[in-house]
Amino acid sequence: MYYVVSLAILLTMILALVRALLGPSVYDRVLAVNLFGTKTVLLVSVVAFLYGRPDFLDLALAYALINFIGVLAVLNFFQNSERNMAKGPAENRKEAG
Amino acid sequence: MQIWLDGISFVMFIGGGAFVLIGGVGVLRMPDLYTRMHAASLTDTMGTLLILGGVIVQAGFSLAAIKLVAIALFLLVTGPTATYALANAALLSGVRPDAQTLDGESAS
Amino acid sequence: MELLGLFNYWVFAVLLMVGFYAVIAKPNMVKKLLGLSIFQAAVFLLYITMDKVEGGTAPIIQAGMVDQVFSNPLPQVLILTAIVVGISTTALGLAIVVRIFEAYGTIEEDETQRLDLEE
Amino acid sequence: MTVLFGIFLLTLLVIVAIGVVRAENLFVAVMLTGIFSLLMAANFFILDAADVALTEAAIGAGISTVLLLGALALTPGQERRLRGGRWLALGVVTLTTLSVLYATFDKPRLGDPEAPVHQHVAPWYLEKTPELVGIPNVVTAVLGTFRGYDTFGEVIVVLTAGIGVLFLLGLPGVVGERKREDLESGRTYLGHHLIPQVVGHLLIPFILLFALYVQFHGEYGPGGGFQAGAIFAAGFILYALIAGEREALAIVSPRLLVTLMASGALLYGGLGVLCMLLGGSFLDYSVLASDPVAGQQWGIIIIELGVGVSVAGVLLAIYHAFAARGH
Repeated sequence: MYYVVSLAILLTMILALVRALLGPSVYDRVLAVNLFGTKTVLLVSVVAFLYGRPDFLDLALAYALINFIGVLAVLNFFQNSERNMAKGPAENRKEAG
Repeated sequence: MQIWLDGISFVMFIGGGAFVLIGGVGVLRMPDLYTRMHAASLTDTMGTLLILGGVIVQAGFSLAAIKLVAIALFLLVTGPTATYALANAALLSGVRPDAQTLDGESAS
Repeated sequence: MELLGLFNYWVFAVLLMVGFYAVIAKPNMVKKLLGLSIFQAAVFLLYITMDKVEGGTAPIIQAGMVDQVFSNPLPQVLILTAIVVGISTTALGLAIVVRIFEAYGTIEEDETQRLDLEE
Repeated sequence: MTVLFGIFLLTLLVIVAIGVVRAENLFVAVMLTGIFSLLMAANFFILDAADVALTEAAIGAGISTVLLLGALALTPGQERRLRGGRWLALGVVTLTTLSVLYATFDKPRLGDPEAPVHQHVAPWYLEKTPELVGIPNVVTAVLGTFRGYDTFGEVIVVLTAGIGVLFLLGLPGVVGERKREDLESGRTYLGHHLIPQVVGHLLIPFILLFALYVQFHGEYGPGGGFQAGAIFAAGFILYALIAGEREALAIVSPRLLVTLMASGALLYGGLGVLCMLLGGSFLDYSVLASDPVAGQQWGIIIIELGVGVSVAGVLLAIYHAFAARGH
């Protein structure tokens, strides 16, 4: 039964990866990275039990705690760098058009 | 007793897997960034809770169960924060919701 | 099925060369560093692939484990430290790139070479 | 089935790597690097290397994205479009790939217990660790005692890289002309974002607690100084993001950071010298206590502490060097 749920998580990883590669805006890629991160936490939790070594949950715990620092850094990055802000909408217009 | 626990966690796994997969499809198929974010939040809440819940049922009362509860709590707190930061960064740099989404029609 | 046991090594070879391509073909220095870290990750993968033993588990010996097979601890030790060294050296490279940008106004390798020749 | 997991994740890994190299927007490349790191950690986990996976998690999730973004904020974010193909490079790469692929057919299959790598020293480590060191985690034992020289060298390399970054970019108050007070206080980074503020302040204690757990639980489970140092640094980077550069440097002053960097390595080397003074050889912890096994355990705890302090100091100092340069 662990295989069923790992299969669902792996398929979701593919979908997130396709979104990350397609874009179109940079934020879609950040969203995909974030989704990928939470899916990795779930996959590791499930696989730890599949292998019968639940003491390896530390890895999932580490990701759950510090994965969102990257997204906060992205917010910080776009807020501080005027140059990149000017570039951001240009790339997003592609999506709307 | 064991068969009941297995049954409960199996149902939770199926439910969680379905939520995760639907969210993933949504992230791929939704027309613009904000609707995609909405789809991603589905996997972050229901998917996470159900899958981790199913694993907790399997773990029983042990250190692993406490760690799993902690993982679920941290994911529930950090997920929305990350979504907030992302939506804020996108809005700041001028990404607007797709006009067609506002009319309630699919753009793709 | 027998050949699938070599899949990790094939991925190692492809990753190694994807990273190498970025280093030799891309003039952008940040991209070169990213390629170098992919190259590095390929080497990590090679080492960690070698540590796996069929039916084994991570080498943490717990009470009650009789006749348990463990994976090889040595590659793990080497790679564990190499990951931290890798990020530090990448940071050093990025610091050099930042200084190059401040001095030349570009981080494309061919342009910095052209600017050097013009002087 | 596990083999299929591995094949699946490795295929994704190759796709992401090609995506990183092809992306023209460097920000996109950095985001894809984040996915690359996640996949790498999952692979390590499946290949039974829990310690390595934890290290990759701590570095990849908390540190490397932040550092790369810090560098991107100071350099152009767009790669110049190349004119024409790079046929020479592509040819070289294809030829090398084919020759490396040809060489792999001589390798032992994945998980083969008869592979040469499993015959030489590894069985000795696995057999002797409970007897000579008496801790469950063989990786920590090999890292701390059997190959303690290696680890000392790695710590020195990390320290050297940190010193190099500080000399190149400067750290206010320590290297370069700028003082900590010169940083603009008005630019508190995420100061007006209430949700990240609240959640960040809530999580920082847990991150630091988890780092302590990883540091001192390293003898019994996956963990140790390298991972703990990275998680510590991630916690303080989170504080710098939500409270601003100036406030973060007021909590952990640049001078303290430099002291931490040096004192960790000094603690490690000093312990080695202490062993020599007590009559053993360099980094031979058996002489530290009357019982050699207890001495080994004391030695591992102390050097892991040195590693953790040094790594945390270096990574945090590197982050601040990049962030303060942006002001």
